[in-house]
Amino acid sequence: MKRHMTRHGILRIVAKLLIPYIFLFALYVQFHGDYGPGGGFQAGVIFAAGIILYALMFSLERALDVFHPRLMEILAASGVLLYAGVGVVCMAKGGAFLDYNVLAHDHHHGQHLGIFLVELGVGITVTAAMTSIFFAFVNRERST
Amino acid sequence: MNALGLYSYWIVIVLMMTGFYTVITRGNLIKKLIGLNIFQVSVFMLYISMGKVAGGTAPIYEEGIEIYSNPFPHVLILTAIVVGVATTALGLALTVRIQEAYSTVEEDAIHRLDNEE
Amino acid sequence: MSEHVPILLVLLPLVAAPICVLLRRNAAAWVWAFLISWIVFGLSVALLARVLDEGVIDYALGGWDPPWGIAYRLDPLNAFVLVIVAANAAVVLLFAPESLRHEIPREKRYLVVCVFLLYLTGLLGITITGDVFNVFVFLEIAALSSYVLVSMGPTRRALSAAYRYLIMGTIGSTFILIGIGLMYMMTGTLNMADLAERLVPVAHTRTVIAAFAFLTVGVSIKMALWPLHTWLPNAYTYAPSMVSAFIASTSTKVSFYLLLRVIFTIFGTDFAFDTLHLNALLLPVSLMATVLASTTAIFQQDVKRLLAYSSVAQIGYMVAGLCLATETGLTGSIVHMFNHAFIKGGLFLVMGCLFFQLNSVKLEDLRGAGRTMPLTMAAFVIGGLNLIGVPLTAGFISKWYLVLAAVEQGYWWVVVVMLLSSLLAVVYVWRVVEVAYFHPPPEGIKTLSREAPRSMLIPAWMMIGATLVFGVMAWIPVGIARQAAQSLLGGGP
Amino acid sequence: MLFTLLATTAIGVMCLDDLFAAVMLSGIFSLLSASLFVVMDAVDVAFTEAAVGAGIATILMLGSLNLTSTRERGTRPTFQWIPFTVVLLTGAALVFGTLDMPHYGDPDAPIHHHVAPRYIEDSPHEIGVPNMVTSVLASYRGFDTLGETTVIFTAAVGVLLLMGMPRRGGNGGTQADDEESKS
Repeated sequence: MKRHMTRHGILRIVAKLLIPYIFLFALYVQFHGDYGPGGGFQAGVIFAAGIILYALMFSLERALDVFHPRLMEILAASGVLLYAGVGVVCMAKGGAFLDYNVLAHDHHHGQHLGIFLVELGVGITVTAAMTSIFFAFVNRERST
Repeated sequence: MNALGLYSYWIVIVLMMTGFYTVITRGNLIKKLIGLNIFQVSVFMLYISMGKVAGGTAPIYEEGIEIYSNPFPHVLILTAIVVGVATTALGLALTVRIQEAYSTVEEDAIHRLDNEE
Repeated sequence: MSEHVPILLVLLPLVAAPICVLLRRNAAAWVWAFLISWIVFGLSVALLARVLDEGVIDYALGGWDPPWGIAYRLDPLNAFVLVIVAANAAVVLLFAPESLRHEIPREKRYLVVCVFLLYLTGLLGITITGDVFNVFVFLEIAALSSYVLVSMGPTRRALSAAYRYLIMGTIGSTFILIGIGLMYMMTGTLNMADLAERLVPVAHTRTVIAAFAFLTVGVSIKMALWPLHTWLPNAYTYAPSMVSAFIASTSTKVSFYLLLRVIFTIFGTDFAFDTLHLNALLLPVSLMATVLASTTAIFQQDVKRLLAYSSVAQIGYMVAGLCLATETGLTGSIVHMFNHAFIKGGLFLVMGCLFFQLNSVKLEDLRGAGRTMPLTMAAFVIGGLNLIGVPLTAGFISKWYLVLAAVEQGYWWVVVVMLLSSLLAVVYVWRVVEVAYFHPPPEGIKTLSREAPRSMLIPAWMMIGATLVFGVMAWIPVGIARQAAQSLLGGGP
Repeated sequence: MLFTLLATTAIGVMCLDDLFAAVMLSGIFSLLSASLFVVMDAVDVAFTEAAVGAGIATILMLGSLNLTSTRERGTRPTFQWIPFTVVLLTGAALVFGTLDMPHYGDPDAPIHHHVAPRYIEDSPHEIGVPNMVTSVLASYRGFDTLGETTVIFTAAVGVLLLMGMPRRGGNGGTQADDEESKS
C-alpha cells in the first residue's frame, strides 16, 4: 500500500505543498493553546501527522534520516523530563511540585512560563512517541 | 420532559454497549480493539454531555460572555483520549506480533494452537 | 525538603524511567534503577514511620488546595501499601540482572528496566493519591507497562496472554472510568475526602448506586477476583520470571487496596454494607474463589500456573476479610495482603531460579530438584508452608486473624470453608514437594543443574526470610494493619 | 441526527466482516463524535478526538491490517447468550443510573456548582490564560497531565519493545533476536 504511493506525482506535489503548512499549523496550535483550542498534545499529534505524511509520500528512508529513531527515543524521554523538571524547579524555588506561581516575580508570569514549558514538554513527547510508534509499524511491514 | 432530558444519555449507553458487545463476542483481535475504541469514545460522550450547560459557549474566556460550559469534564476526557490511543497502539503492536508468531489473529485459532502445545 | 517526600516517592521512578532510556547502556540502566528503587524503599519506610507517628499527611500538588487541585493523602493504610510495593520492587531489581540476561534479548534490556520503573511509578501513584481521576491515570500507567512486561515472556504464549490481559484490563479501567464519571456527576468533585462528604446527601440516588457497582466490578477485574480472574493465570505463567514475581506480589494487592478505598473511604460502610448489603454478594463469591481456585491449582502441570491459581485463592481470603467489615477482619485482610506479597514474590523468585537452571518450571522437569538445588527448593517449601498457613510462618498469622474475625461474627461456615481451602493448599504444595524430593532427577540433567547464581538466590531468600521473620515478629505488621483498619473504619488516629 | 449517524456507524462496525471497512467506519465514528463534541462546546476535546481517533488511530489500524489480514475469518459468530446477557445487564445498570441524573444541559446540575465555578470565574485572573481548559489541564490538574505524558511515553517504549527499533537501510530491528527468544 505504502510503496506505490511514492509513484503518484500529483499526490507528491500536493503533499510537498502541504507539509510545511502542517508543521506551521502544529506550531501555531502549540503556542496558541492559551488563547484558543489546542495545546501540546494536539500540536504533537499534528506534527507527527506531518512527519507521517512525509514518510508515506516520499521515502521512509529519508524520513528516518531526519527523524532518526534514536533521536525520537531521546526526544520522547526528554519531553517527560522537561515536564517533571519544571515541577522540580518549582520545588527548588520553595513552592509545591508544579506550583508555577514561584517561577517568576508575579504569579501571572509564573503561570504563563510554567504552562508554556509543560505544554512544550507534552508536545515534544507526543510528537516523538507518535512518530516512533508509526515508524515501528511501518518498519515491521518493510522487513516482513 | 423527563424522558427528553435523559434521551441523550440513553443513546450514549446504546453506543457504549454496542462497543462492549463487539469486544467480548468478536474473535478477531483487531475487531476487538475497534470495539474497545467505540466503547471508550462513547464513555467520553457521557462525560462531555454532562458538562454542557444550556445556552453556554465553549469555555474560552471572552469579554461579555456570561455562561460557559463546564471545562472540567473536557480536561478529564483529553487525558482519557490520550490513554485510549496509547492502549490501542499497544494492542495493535501485540496483534501484529501475534500474527507473526501464530500466523493468525483469530482468537479461537490461537486458542487451538495454544492447546496443542 | 522533607515536606516533599510524598511527591518525591512517585517522582523518582517517574523521572528515572526516561533517564534509563537516555542511558541506553544495559548495565548503567540497571544500576540506576536499582539505586532508585532502594531510595524509594527507604523513603516509603520513613513516610510510614511519620504517618504512624504524626497521623495523616497531606500534600497539595501545584499548590492548589483540594478539591481544585490534586492532593496526595497518606494514612496508615496507603503508607503501608507503599512500603509493600517499594520493598518488592527493590528486591526484585536485585534479582533482575541474571534473569534479564537469561530471558531478554540484549538490546531490549534497558527498555525493560525502564518499563519496570514506569510500572513501579504507576503502582505508587495509585496508592498515594487522594484524587480518583489521578488514580485512573496512574492505573493506566501501571496497566500499560504491565501488558508490555508480560508480553516480554520467552514463548509466544506470552503475547496472547498479554493481549488478553490488555482487553480485560482495559474493560476494567473503562468500568472504573464510568464509575468515576457517575460519582462526579452527582457531586461535582473528584477528591476522595470531598467525595466522601458530598456523597452522603445523594447516597440514595440510583446514579450513585450504579457508580458504586461500576467501580466495584472494574476494580474486581483488575484485582482478578473470581470469576473475573481469567486474565491472571496466563499472564503470571508466561511472563518473564522477574515480571511474574513483581506483578504477582504487587498488582493485585494495589487493586485490593483500591477496593478498600472505594468501599470504606469514599462510600463508607453504612452505604456499602447496610444499604446495599454488598457482603451478601461478595462473601460467597470470595469463598467460592478460595475453594475453586485452590482446586484448579491442584490439577496444574506448570508450577507457575499452579501458583497463579493459588493467588486467585488468596485474593478470595482478602476479600472475605473485607466483607466481615470488622476491625479484626480488616486487620486480617491487610496483614494477608502484606504477607502474601512476600510469599508469592518469594515463590515466583524461586520459580525464576528454577527456570534459570532448568529452562522449565513444568512439574515433570522439576524431578529431583530437591537434591540438585537444595537451597532453592528449601525456599519453595517454606513458601508453600506459608501458603498452607502452618504456625510460625507469616501465612499462619493472617489466616488466624481472618478465622478469628469469622468466629467473632459467628460465621462458622466461613471458618469451615477457609480450613477446607487450606487443606487443598496442602495438596497442591505437596505435589510439587513430592516431585522435587522423591523422584530421581532425569538422566543427563544431573550434571547440569546446580544452584542458581547467588544474585538470584539471595533475593529469593530475602523474601522467603521475610515471611519467617514476620511470622515470628507478627506484632509489627499486625500493629500497623490494626491502625490502618481503625482509620478505615473511622475510629483511628 | 448526529446520534442516529453514530448509532448506525457503531452497528455497522459490529456487523461488518470486512475489517478494512470496519476500520474506516471507526474512523468515521470518531469524526462524528468529534462533531458531537463541538456541539457540546468541547472544542479542545473535539480537536483531539479528530486528530487522534480519526487520524493516528486509523493510520495505525490500517498499518496493522496490512501486516495481518483484512477479513475476519474463522467461525461466523452465532448469537451468544452469555455475553449478550452481560452486556444487557451492564446497559440496564447504566440506564438505571441515569434515572436520577441531572438532565442534559441543566445549569443546576451539581457539577456546575462545586469546583468548576472557580475554574470558570477565577482562572482568567488566577492563571491569566483565557482558555480555561488549558488552565485546568496544565495548572490546576497539571499532575494528571504529567501522568498522561507518561502514559504516551510508556506506549512508545512498549511498542518499540514489541516491534523492535527501526534501523536505517537494514532489515527490521529485532528479527534475529525474536527467533532466538522463540526457541
